[in-house]
Amino acid sequence: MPSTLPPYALPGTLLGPATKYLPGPGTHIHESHIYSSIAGNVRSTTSRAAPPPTPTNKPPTTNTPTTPSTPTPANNTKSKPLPLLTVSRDDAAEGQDTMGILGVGGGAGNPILPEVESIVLARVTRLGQRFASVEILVVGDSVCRESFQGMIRREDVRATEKDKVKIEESFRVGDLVRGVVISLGDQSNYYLSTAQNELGVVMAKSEAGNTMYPVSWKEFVDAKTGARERRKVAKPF
Amino acid sequence: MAPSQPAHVNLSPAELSFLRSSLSQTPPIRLDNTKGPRDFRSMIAEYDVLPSTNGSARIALEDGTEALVGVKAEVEKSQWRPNVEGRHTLSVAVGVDVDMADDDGQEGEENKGKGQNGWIEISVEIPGFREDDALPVFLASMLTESLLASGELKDRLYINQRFHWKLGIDVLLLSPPLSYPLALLSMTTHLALLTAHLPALKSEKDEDPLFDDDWDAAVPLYPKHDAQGGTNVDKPPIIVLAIAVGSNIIFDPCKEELAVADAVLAVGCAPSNASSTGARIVSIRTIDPPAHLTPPAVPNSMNSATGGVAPASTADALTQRELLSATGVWTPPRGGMKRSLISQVTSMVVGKGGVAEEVIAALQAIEVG
Amino acid sequence: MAALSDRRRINAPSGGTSAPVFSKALKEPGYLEELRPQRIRAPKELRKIFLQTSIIPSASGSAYLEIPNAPSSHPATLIPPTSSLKIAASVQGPKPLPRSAPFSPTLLLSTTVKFAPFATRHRRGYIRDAAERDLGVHLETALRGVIIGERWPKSGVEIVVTVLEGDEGAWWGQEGGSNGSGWGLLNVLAGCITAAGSAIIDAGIDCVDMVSGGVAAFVQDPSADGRLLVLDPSPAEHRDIIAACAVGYLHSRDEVTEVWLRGDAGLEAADSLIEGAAQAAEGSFSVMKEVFIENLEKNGNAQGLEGAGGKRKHADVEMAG
Amino acid sequence: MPITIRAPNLPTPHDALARAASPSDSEMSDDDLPSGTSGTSIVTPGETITSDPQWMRGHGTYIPPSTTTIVSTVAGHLHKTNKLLSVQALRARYTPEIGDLVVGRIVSVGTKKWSVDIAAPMLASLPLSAINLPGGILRRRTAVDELNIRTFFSEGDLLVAEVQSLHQDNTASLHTRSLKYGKLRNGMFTSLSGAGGGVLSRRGGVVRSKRQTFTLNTAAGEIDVVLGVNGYIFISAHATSPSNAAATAEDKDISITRLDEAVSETLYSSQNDEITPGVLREITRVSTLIKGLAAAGRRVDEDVIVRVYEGAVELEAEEKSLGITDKGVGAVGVVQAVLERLELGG
Repeated sequence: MPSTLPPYALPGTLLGPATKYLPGPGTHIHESHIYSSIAGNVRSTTSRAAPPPTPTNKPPTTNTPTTPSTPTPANNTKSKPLPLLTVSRDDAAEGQDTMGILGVGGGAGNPILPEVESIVLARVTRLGQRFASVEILVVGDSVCRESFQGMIRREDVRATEKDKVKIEESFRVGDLVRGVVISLGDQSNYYLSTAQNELGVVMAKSEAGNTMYPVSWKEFVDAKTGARERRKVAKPF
Repeated sequence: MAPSQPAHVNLSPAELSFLRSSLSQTPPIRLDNTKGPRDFRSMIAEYDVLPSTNGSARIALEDGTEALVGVKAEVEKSQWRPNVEGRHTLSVAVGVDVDMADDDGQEGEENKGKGQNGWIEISVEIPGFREDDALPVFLASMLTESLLASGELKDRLYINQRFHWKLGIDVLLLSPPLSYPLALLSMTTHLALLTAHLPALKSEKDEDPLFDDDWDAAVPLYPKHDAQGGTNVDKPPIIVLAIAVGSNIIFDPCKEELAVADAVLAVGCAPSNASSTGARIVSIRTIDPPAHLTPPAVPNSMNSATGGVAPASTADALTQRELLSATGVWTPPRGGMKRSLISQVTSMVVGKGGVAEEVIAALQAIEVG
Repeated sequence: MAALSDRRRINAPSGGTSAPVFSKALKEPGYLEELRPQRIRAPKELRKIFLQTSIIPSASGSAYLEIPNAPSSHPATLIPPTSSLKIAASVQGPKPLPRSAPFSPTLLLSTTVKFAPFATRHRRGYIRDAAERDLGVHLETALRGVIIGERWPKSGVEIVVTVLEGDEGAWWGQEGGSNGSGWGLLNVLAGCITAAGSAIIDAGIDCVDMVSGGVAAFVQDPSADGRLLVLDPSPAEHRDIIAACAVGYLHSRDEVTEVWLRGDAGLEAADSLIEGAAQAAEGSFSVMKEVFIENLEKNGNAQGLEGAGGKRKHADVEMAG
Repeated sequence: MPITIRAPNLPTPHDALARAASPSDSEMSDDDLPSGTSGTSIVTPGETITSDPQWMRGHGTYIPPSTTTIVSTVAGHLHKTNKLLSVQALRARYTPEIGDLVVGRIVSVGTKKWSVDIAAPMLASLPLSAINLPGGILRRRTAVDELNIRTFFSEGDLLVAEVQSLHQDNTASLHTRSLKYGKLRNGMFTSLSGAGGGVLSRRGGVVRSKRQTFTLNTAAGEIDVVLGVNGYIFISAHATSPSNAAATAEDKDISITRLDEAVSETLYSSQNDEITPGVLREITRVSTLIKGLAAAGRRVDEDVIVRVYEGAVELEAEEKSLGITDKGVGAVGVVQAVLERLELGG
């Protein structure tokens, strides 16, 4: 294996020994060598500076010294961080250009799945006593090809006075909600939370069907009729 | 593996890891520790169980899987097809017949009739599956192609220019498939075909066929002796299932053993034409190992419930998981099978004194005994 | 399958239309034989392969594969001597599983292989028949081994392969028709593997390697007495195929995820068949590789400014085993 | 010989019934056998057990309206407790009872509970509130635990639990709030009932007894056996006791909760410890023997397992010294050989 990395890789391209690099997204280890697992450009980043590997990369070793099974290569990283290898598709880097709702240029963009702490935009589809069902339409900056099922539990609507929250006073079907994924959940639901100031309903229509604007942290006002409706309002930017 | 439903592995990661480590010992420790890697699970077999068929067999495995096969032969009018010379000859199937160097229809073929693939029909029925589900279709096509490739069976179905036997082989699994049923079904089919008889023909040439109604005079579908009086080695094919775990090769896996296999191979073989020992391969198919669908174990270091720290992002989780080298953590296998491993399996199956020979001999012994 | 006829559409006559028999063929006994195509490629030479990715905008990944037919040696007849192979594969997803589906820790794969009704000389029905289902199972096995499914929990991916034109099993003029013993299905499978393998890479799904398909066969050697190993056999060009094998081959790991061998192969023959099929797959692999590298280079230079049209690419690679 | 094919054995009804019935026979004296049982204690559905009104009907029986006859509703052994007549089916699914120690497998994960297969006609439920949560002292569950429910148990995981309560419809509710219950690992699972019961296992099962979990001493090391009352059995490498684990762990701060922490760290682990090949072999041997016992129609309890295991080890050693390498006799063969020897020996 040459010591220099190839500029791009295809699935199965050998990138380097696992002792010299850390495997990142788009790579995998086979017989202690790192291989690419998608077709794209190869990047090597030292883990502290790079945005994709968050600083929490290390804690498993520092927080739990008693854990016996921590893989040895991870221990090495404490002394000398190994560069993290990632293979990513080009067009994913440009993001919005190619990731349209219509999916311009078939195959463009990395398929996205919501993960914990992703900020998502979702539409409310159903209200229950204890939860609101939503469909996740946007994850981070990317529009999903297909919506994901999500759920906001009553206790995750607000940060304070959780006991007094009523689902029907926080959301209505059709509202657009900004939330954060707190758990990948069971079966098919992702769990969302709106228990932060900047999270909550960002767009809503009144019962009359008109657009509304937020007036307080818990109320929207119909622009035409002036009627007030209760919501968990997201702090406008 | 072909079907997603029965392949669904419902074992915990800890069990999978345990099974894997026992099966990768040398010699492998099988689930039934009295058995070696080449041993088949014990079974109960009988034949001639259905009086209204030309041949039938039943085999039950010790885990409760049971198969029943009935072979029924019916006389059918052959299709007529105008030949280029305007003469009527039987239409000829093209393909596997090695011995016929010239089959373009110019030569007279009255002496030896040639069979068509369509004369043999296999249907597989498995409880809980529709007839057109992936598993029955896959099993039926594997059984069919082994049977067609393995010899002159279809030629023996020729009666005269106007009539032929149509062989219907109906394979019934009597219990839900507790383990991958391919080997069981093929052994039952083998036994049923081996013991199947066709009524003796009394009419001559192209007359309407007339048969001897004495069942004792019936001729076996697979004759023991050929025309010269020598022993006929043509026998129905059998299919052997083998799995690879690491570098170990294990035959006739049970459900749990199948669940941790790196690769699964079905090898169809028939006794070799040349000698009375050994066998020849008539088909090979890979089967998707169900382990590909198993959940990877969460190592203690990544599980918040065991004192570890859950990774903050999926990118992070990926890195940690890839670096995971700790044994005892189940990771589903990836990739395929080395070619050297395949050839090792095939030579173990068809080599002299190989598994195929022993299985065929054992099934033969039932009929004799 | 005949019982499961499609009631929703107006179907063609059930009898089917067979290839026309021209009077010349009836009058001159030798004439028909003259039309029989002969293999002019070397035994280890593959047919040309055309591959293109990202052809279906609405899919997350797609590929089109074509193996054109040999130039007709007899321009006198209307009937093409051999068949060609044209396959379109598309990948939908990974997408969330339907609500009713139980939890799945890995990516669920569903593969559908369908012949277009006009894909073969004899028209095929709309409903998938046993051969198509069987091909779907084979293809799934080939792909399951390369995909790293654990990276996509709770999601599914649909791979739809449409065979626009399928390799037939035997020469059309042969008695028994062009279906033969279904040797063409092996070629179709190899094509499906290459096309679907390219489509999943195009979709950006994590794979351990690139999977490509290849076929090898033992044919009756017309010149010498015995068997001859040929790569990428076009069934119409061979009078007697003894055994054939299709594999799904992983180039850099040197592994096979799928083997489909049929016919009377001895012991050594089985090994050399798999070996040969892997060699043929190596040929498809080099085409795949070139296509993807060209895509990557183009993207790298032009920064993805061009539309779907700009991504078109063309790889006619002459293969010599 | 890699393949053993046997001819189907014709059922020998009399012999089989007599043997199977023998344990319950002893408690029933011949003189007050109710009429209609024709000498054996096996009854079939619809069979009149007695028309004497002095008897009371129990499980598996029924009194047709406006009569006093007691009729059996299942095929099985007749049991008599004082004046109560009940019929225990020969072959039936497990019916959970409060206090039973069961081995179960997670079928699905809900928001606040798991559904567990315990071989009963209906799935049992294990509420999140009925498990020991990690982090030391028995603490209240929080919203975070609910989100992390899958980190405790997920689909396919095996666990040992106790039946805590039964609902109206006979579904069981389990709990694992004791250190002897919880997730199972380091071993293998064997089922004596349910779908696995085939041609070879028509009878047999786990006996309800005082001790359902025990440790078996083998040459290679200790092996834990958990006999679930429901016929699910788990055999694993012996877990080093929590105190040992804590002692070996290099923990600097010695606190009262230390022991609990050490326990909780492995409580929900789905990662196996290092197991030596010897132990692996012995675990599979025990599991094979248990299957063989069930197939031979024996009831399984601690005493039988220990005796058969020791007999099998002895048998193997003897065969080895005699140079017999008789592989492939199968589970039943070994068990039968061992049982014969045991019976001969006394």
